[in-house]
Amino acid sequence: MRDVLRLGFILFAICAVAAGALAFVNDITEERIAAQAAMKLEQALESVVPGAEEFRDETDRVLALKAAVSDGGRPEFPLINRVYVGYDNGEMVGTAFACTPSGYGGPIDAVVGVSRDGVVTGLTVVKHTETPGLGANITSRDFQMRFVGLRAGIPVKVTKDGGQVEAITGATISSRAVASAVDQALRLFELVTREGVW
Amino acid sequence: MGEILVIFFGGVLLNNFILSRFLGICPFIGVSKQVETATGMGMAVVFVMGVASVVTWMVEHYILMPLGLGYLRTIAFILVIAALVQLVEMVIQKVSPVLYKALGIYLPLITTNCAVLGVAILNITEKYNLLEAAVNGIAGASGFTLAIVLFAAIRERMDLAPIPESLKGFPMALITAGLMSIAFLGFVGFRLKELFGVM
Amino acid sequence: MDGTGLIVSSSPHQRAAVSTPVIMSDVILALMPAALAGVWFFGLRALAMMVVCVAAAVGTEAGLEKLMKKPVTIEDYSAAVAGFLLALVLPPDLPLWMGAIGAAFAMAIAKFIFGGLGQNIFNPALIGRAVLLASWPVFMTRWRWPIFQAPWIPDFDAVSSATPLALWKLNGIKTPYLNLFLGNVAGSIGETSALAILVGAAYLLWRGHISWRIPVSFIGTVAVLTALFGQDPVFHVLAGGLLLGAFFMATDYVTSPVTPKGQIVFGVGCGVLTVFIRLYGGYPEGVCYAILIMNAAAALIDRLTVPRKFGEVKKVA
Amino acid sequence: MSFRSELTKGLVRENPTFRILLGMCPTMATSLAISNGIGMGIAATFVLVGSNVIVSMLRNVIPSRIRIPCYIVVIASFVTMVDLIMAAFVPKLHEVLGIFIPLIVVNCIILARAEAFASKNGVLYSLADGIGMGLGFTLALTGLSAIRELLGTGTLLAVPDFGFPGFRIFDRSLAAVMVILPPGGFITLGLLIGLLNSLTRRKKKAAQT
Amino acid sequence: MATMVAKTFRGGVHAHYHKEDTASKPIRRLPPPARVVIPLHQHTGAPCEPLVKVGDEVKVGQKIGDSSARLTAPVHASVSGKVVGISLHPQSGGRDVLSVIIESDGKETLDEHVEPRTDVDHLSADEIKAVIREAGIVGLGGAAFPTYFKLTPPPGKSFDTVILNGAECEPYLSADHRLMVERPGDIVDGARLLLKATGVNRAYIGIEENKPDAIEAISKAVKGDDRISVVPLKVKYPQGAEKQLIWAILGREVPSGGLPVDVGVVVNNVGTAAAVRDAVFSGMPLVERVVTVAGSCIAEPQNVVVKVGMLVSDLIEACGGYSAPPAKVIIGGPMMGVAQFTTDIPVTKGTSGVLLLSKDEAAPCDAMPCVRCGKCVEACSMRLMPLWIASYAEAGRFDDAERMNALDCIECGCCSFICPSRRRLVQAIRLAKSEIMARRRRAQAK
Amino acid sequence: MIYLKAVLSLGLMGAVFGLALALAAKKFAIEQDPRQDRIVEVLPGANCGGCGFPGCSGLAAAIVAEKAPVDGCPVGGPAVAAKVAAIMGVEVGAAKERKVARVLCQGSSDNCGSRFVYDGLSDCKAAQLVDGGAKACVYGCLGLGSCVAACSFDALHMGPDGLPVVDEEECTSCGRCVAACPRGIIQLVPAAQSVTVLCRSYARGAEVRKTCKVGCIGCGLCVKVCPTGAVTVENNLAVIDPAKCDACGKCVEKCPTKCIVMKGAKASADALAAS
Repeated sequence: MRDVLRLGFILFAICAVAAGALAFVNDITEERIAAQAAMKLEQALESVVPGAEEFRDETDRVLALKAAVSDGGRPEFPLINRVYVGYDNGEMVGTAFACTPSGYGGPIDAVVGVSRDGVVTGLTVVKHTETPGLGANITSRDFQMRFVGLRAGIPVKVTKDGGQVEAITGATISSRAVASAVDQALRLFELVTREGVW
Repeated sequence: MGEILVIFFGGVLLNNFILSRFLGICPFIGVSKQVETATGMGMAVVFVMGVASVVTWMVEHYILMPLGLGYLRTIAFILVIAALVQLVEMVIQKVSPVLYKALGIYLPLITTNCAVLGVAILNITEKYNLLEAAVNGIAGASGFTLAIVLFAAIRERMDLAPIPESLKGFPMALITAGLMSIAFLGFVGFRLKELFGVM
Repeated sequence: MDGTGLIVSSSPHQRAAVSTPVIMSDVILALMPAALAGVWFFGLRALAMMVVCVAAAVGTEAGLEKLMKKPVTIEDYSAAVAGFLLALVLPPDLPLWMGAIGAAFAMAIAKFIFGGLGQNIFNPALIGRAVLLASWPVFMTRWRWPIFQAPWIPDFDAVSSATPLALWKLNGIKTPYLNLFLGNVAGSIGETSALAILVGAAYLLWRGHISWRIPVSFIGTVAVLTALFGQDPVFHVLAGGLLLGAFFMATDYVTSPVTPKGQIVFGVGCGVLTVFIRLYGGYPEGVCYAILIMNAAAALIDRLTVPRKFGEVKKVA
Repeated sequence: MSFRSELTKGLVRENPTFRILLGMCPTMATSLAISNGIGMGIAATFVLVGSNVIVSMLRNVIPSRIRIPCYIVVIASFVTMVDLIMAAFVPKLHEVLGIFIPLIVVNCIILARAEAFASKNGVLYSLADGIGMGLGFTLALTGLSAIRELLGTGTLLAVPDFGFPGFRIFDRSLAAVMVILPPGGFITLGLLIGLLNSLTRRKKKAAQT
Repeated sequence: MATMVAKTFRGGVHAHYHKEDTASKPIRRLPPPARVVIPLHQHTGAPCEPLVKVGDEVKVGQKIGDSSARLTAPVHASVSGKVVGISLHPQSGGRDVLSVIIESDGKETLDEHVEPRTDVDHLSADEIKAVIREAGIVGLGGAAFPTYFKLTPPPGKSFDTVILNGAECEPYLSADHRLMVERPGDIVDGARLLLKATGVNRAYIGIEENKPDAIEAISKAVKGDDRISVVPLKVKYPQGAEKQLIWAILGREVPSGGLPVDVGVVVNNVGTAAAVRDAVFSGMPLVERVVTVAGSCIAEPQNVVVKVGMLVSDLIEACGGYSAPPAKVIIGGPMMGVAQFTTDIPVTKGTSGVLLLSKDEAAPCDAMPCVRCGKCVEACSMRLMPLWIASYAEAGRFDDAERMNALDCIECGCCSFICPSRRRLVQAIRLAKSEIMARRRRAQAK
Repeated sequence: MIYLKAVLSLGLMGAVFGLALALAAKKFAIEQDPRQDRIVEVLPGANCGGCGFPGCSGLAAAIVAEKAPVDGCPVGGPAVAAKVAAIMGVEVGAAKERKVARVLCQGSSDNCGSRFVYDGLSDCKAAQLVDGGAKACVYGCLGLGSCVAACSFDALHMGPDGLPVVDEEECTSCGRCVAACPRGIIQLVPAAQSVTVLCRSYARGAEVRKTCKVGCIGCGLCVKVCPTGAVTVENNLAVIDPAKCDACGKCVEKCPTKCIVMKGAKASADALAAS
C-alpha cells in the first residue's frame, strides 16, 4: 500500500509542479494574449463596419431576443458566436457578426458586417485552416468583395447551389461555408430588425 | 438522432482520422500486418476513444471551465488519456493474454495515438454536448478501424507482391494510404445533414 | 545430354486457349466503339488524348522496368489498356500534358511500385482520373458540347459546360434519353455513348472475359436505389460514367474480388456509393470514387467471402 | 558516445522522420508550406530539448509503472508553454501553426526520445539528443514542405499571413493541388523515404564492392 | 429416359475433348508381347512380394506376387513363359519399382485356376469380395485403389448406393466409352455383382451426354432390372471425379477429408465392373485392360486391349509407331495424367491411356503474373481458392496454404487449365500438399 | 490564488490517476519473466527460425522456460550465447564450433546432364515432385535455387554453372537452405573442415559414371591413401570424419573423379604456394 501511495504522490508532485509552472507562464502571458486578441478583433470589426468608432458586445441582448422568438429548441443560428454593434457618436451605424462556419479543413472564423439598412458592408476571415492555394483564397479581397452589397431578405448561396455568389474555382466547400455564414448573419439581422431591437 | 448520425458518418467517412486528418498514423502502419490484429487494435481504439471522449469532456466542463483553467486543457487531457490507456493495457494483459500478445507493444502507442487527444480537443472546439462527444469519439475510432482493417487486408495481399526493395514496408504503407485517401476524396462535400434530414 | 528430350511437366497438360494478352487486346477491341464515338462527338482532339495517354502509360511502364532492370512487360497490353481507359474518362479539352501526367502517375504509383501486373490495389486508370481531378479541378470540370447543340436546355449559354448529371443536379434539367443513349451530350471522351459502350460490353461478355456479376449488381443497385429515392432510374443508368465504369472499370480483374459472392458484394457496394455521391456528394458523378473505394475494400471482401469449400461440414448455428 | 555524435546523429543517420519513422502525423499535416515546416520544427525542437532534459534529470526518481504519464505531463507542460509564449509574443506565427501546436504533445518523436534515450542517459547527452533530433525533424519537415509547396501551389517560401507571397515558380492554375491535400502528403513522404532508402542501399552496395 | 435432364456439379471447365479419333473405332486386341515387365506395386497400398523365382515357368493368370498387408492387390502373370528377371524397373512417374520380367512363350497357356464358374448365383457377398481380391482387381479409372477394400465399409458405416462411373471426362480417352458400347451386358453383370457384394439394391450408371451410343447400349442392358438406372451427365470436366459424380447424381456432399462411404456410396469405374464380371464368371484375374492410345504423334490412334506389363514402347510400336516425333508422353489423360521422360515403362492396371503430344500441343509456356481474374475460383470443382493456395505455396508459406484448404484439392487441373496467365497452379498446390503432409509427419514423429 | 487552483486541481488529478494506476498494477499484476524481454533485445532479431522456434521472441520464451539452451541461437553464435547466459545466470559450455553450409555436389550442367526437359515452377521441391526431377543424377543438385531464395543473410548465390555457391563469411549456419533442399545436398559442416566430399550419390560406380563426370564412384582409393584413417566408403560414397582428417590433401590428389576437394584457408595457401 505504501508503494501505491508513493506512486500517487509522485504523479501528484509532478503534476503540481507542472501546473505551477504553467500557471506562472499563463500569468505573464495572459494579458498580452488577451490584448492581442482584442486588438485583432477591433481591427476586424472596424474593417467590416466602416464608420463606427466604438463597438459594443450586444450578443446577450440579441440572443435573449432570439430565444424569445424561437421555439427554444436548437439554436437557429448555430454559426453566429458574437454580435457587436458599431456606434458613431452614440448612433448605430452597423452590426458585426462573428461567425464560425465549417469549411473544408475545419472551422473558419469570419466576421460579417451589416449596415443599418441590411446591406453587407464587409467580410473578413480572421482564422482558417483551408487548403493553401484553394480554399485559403477565402481570405482574398476579390472573393470577399463578392458578398459586399448583398441584401437581407434574399438567401445567400453560391452559384452552384443556385445562388448569386460565384464560388472560388475548385473550392466550393470553403466558399459555401462563407456564404452560409453571411446568410445567417443577414437572417439574424432581419429577425432582430423585425423585432425592433434597433 | 439525425445529428448523431451526421456526427457518426462524418467521423467515419468524411473526416476519416487517418485518411483526411493525419491522426493516428503510427499504429495505423504498425498494427496493420494482419486483419485479425488490426481488428483487435481497432476495437481497443474504439473503446479508449469512446471512454476518453466522455472523461475529457467531463474534465473540461466540470473542472477546467468552472475554475477558469482553460490553459491546462492539453496537459489535463493527455494525463487522463495516458492513465486510461495504461489501465486498459493492464486489464487486457490480465483478461486476454492472446489479445495482449497480438497487440503487443502497440497498446502503449494508443497513448501517443494523436487521434485520441485530437478527438478530445475537437469535442471541445466543436462545442459538442456529452452524448455528441461520445459519438464523435466512437465515430473517429470507427473510421480509424475501418481504414486499418481495409489496409490490413490490402497489406496481406501486398505481402506476396514483388515490390521494389527500397519501398517495402513503411513507404509502401504510406503510399497505399495515400491512394486510399484519394478514394476517400469522393466523400468530400458530402451533404450528410441533408441525407439525414438535419438542416 | 538431355536424356530423351521429352518435355515433362506437372499436370494438366492441356490449357484453355484464352491468355492474358488475348484478354487485354480484346478489352482494347471492346473499347473501340466508345473511342470511335468519342472521336465522332469530340473531334480529333479526343483521338490525340487517347494517343498521348496510351503512349505515356506504355512509356512509363517500359521506362521504369528498364530503370529497375526488370523484364519489360508492355507486350501484355495491360499498360495500353490502362492508358486507353484513362483517356476515355477525361474531358476532351483537358491539356494533353495533364493526360500524360495522369497516365504516368497511374502506371508508376498505382501499378508499378505495387509490383506490376496483377498486384495493383486500385484501378490505375481511375487513380489517374482522381489524381487529375484533385490536382486540377478547374481543367477537369470543363466540358464541351459535342457537334450538335442541346435544344433541351432553355438557356443554353448559361450552362454551356455542364454534363447531364451536373445539369440535373444543379439546374434540374433532364437530358432526353435518346441523346444519352447515343452519346450526343457533354462528358468524358468515352463515357457519353451508352450504345457504343454496350456494344463493347456485349463483346466482352460473349467472349467470356467478364462475368455478369459485377456489372449487373452495380447497375441494378443504381437503378433500384435511385428509384427508391424517387429519381429517374433510366436517366441515372444512362447518364455519366456508370455504364463505362460498370463494364470496363469495376470488372477489372486485378482490383475486384475473385470470389463469386464477393463480386456481387463489390458491385452492390459500387452502386450504393455511386448513388449516394450523386445525390448527396460534393460531385455530380460518383462512379469513379465509388469504384476506387470498393477497390480498397476488395481485399477484405475476398477474405470475408471465401466460398464454402466442397464437403465442408455445414455448421448449425 | 560523444556529445557531438549525439548531436549529429539525428540529422541524417538516425533522422527521426526518414530513418526511425516517427512523428508521421504532424509531418504530413503541417508540411504544406516551408514556413509552416520551419515554425513547427522549431516549436517541436524546443519541446524536445526541454522534455529530454527534464526527463533525464528525473530518470532516477520516476517509478516505471507511471513513467509514461509522468513523461507526458512533462511534455505537455512544455507544449503549453510554447503555445502560450508564442501566442503572447509572436501572435502571427502562432496563428499560422494554429492547432498543430497542442498536437506536438502526441508527436511520437518526443515521447519516443524521452522513453528510449533521455530516460537512460545523462542530462548533457539528452540535451544533445534533443537538439539533434529536433533539427533532424525540422530538416525533414522543411524538405517535405518545400516539395509540397512547390508542386502544390507553385511558390516557394510563401508566408501569406505575413503578407509575403513567396517566390512564384510557375502559374498557380498549373499547380497540382493534390500534393497539398492529404493524399499528396502520404504519397510524397512515402516516395521520399523510398528514394532515401534506395540511395542508402546503393551506397552500401558501392561500399561493399 | 431420354427426357431426363442431365445432371452435373458446380465449377469445372469445358475442355476440348479430342475423342473423335478413337471413340468410333472398335477396340482391337493386341497379340501378346514377347516380353512383359510386371511391377509388383501397381496399386495404392503395400507392394507385393514376388511368389516366383528367376527361371520359373509361369502361365496366364498365375499369381506371381502378393502381400499379407491389409491394403494391397496381388499381381498375376499376363503371359505364359519364363521369368527372366526380378529387378527394379522404371515405372510411370519416375519411380523404380521391383518388377517381374517374363519372356513370353507365345502359347498363352492358362493357369489351372482360371476356369469358368457355374455357381455364380449362389456366391455370398464375402465370397464375391474374396474372388475380387484374389483376382487383383483395382480401380481402373487411374487411381488403382484395391476394389475389395473399397467394397468393405469400415466399422460403423454402411453403403446404400453403388455408382458406376462411365463419365470418362478426361479429354482424348475413350476406353470406357468403347467398353460400354461393346460390352454393355458384362458391365451390367458386373454392376449386379457389386450390388450383391455390398448388399445394396440401388445402382446408378453415370454417363456423359456426349456418348449417346453408350447410354443407349447400357440402357438396353439394364432393362428389366429396376435396381439399376442410367444417369446422363452434362459434358463437363471433371464430371467423373468421385465427389463431383456423387453430388451430381445424388446431391450428397462427401465431407472434407472423407470418403464416399461417409455418405453411403461406393463408386467404381465401368471398366472395373467389367473386370469384376470377368473374374467371377470366367475366373480370369486382372491381367489385361483397355488402353486408349491417342494424340497427334501416334500413327494409328485407337483403343486396344493390352496385357498388363507390356512396355509402352512396344505398345506404340503395335499402334503403328510415331507419326511425328512426340514432345510429350503422358500416361493417363491430359488433365490428370503423368508426363513421362521415357517409354521404357510398362502398362499397369491403372494405365487408362497413352498420349503422344506434339511440340505444339505440349509447348512449354511462360507463366505470367496472376491477374486475379478469379477464373480458377469459378472453375475449382472443390470450390477452393487456387490462386491463393498457389501464391502461398510459391512463397513458401505452407501454413497459409493449409489454412486455404490446400489438402482438399483433388488436383483435377481445372485451375491451371483455365488460367489465362498460364500459371502452374496445380504444381504449386501439389508442392503445398506434399510439404504440409511432410510437416504433419514430422510433427507426429516428435 | 490562481496558482493554488491550478496546482491543486491538476495535482489532484495526477494523484488520483497515480493511485488508480498503482492499484490496478497490483490488482492486475501479471507474472512475466522480465528476463524474456532482455533476451529478445540481445538476440539478432532476424526471426529466421533457425533455432526451431517461431521467431526470436519464441526462442526467448523457450530459453526463459528452460526449454531451450542459452546457446540456442545458431545465428548469434557464442557472443550472443554469452549475453543470454549472463541474463539467465548460467555458464555456457565450451563455445560451439562455427559451422557453415556447404553444397555437396559439383554436378553443374557441364558435368551432369538432365533426363528430360523440365517445364514447371522454379522451385526444387516442386521439381522433385515431377518424375523425381530432371537431373540425370537423382542425388544431384537440381539447380533451381530454392536454397538461394531461402537464405535471408545474402550468403547464397547461384553460380554461373547452375550450382549454388555459399559465401562462407556471411553464412550464419541457420540451416534454412538445408531445409529448402529436397535432396539434402546442402549440409552444415564445421567451418574449419577443409577437405570435403562434394557428392551425395549412393548409386553404384558404373551408374555414376554414366550420369556424372564428377560423382563419387566409391572406388575406395581415398580410403587407401588416407594416412589417418579418416575416410571410409559407405553405400558407395566416401565419407570423411572431420575429427580424424588432418587435411593432408592426399585423397584430394588421388580421387579419380575429383569429387574430394580442399576448401577454405588451406586451399588458398596451397594455391599460393603452387603459383
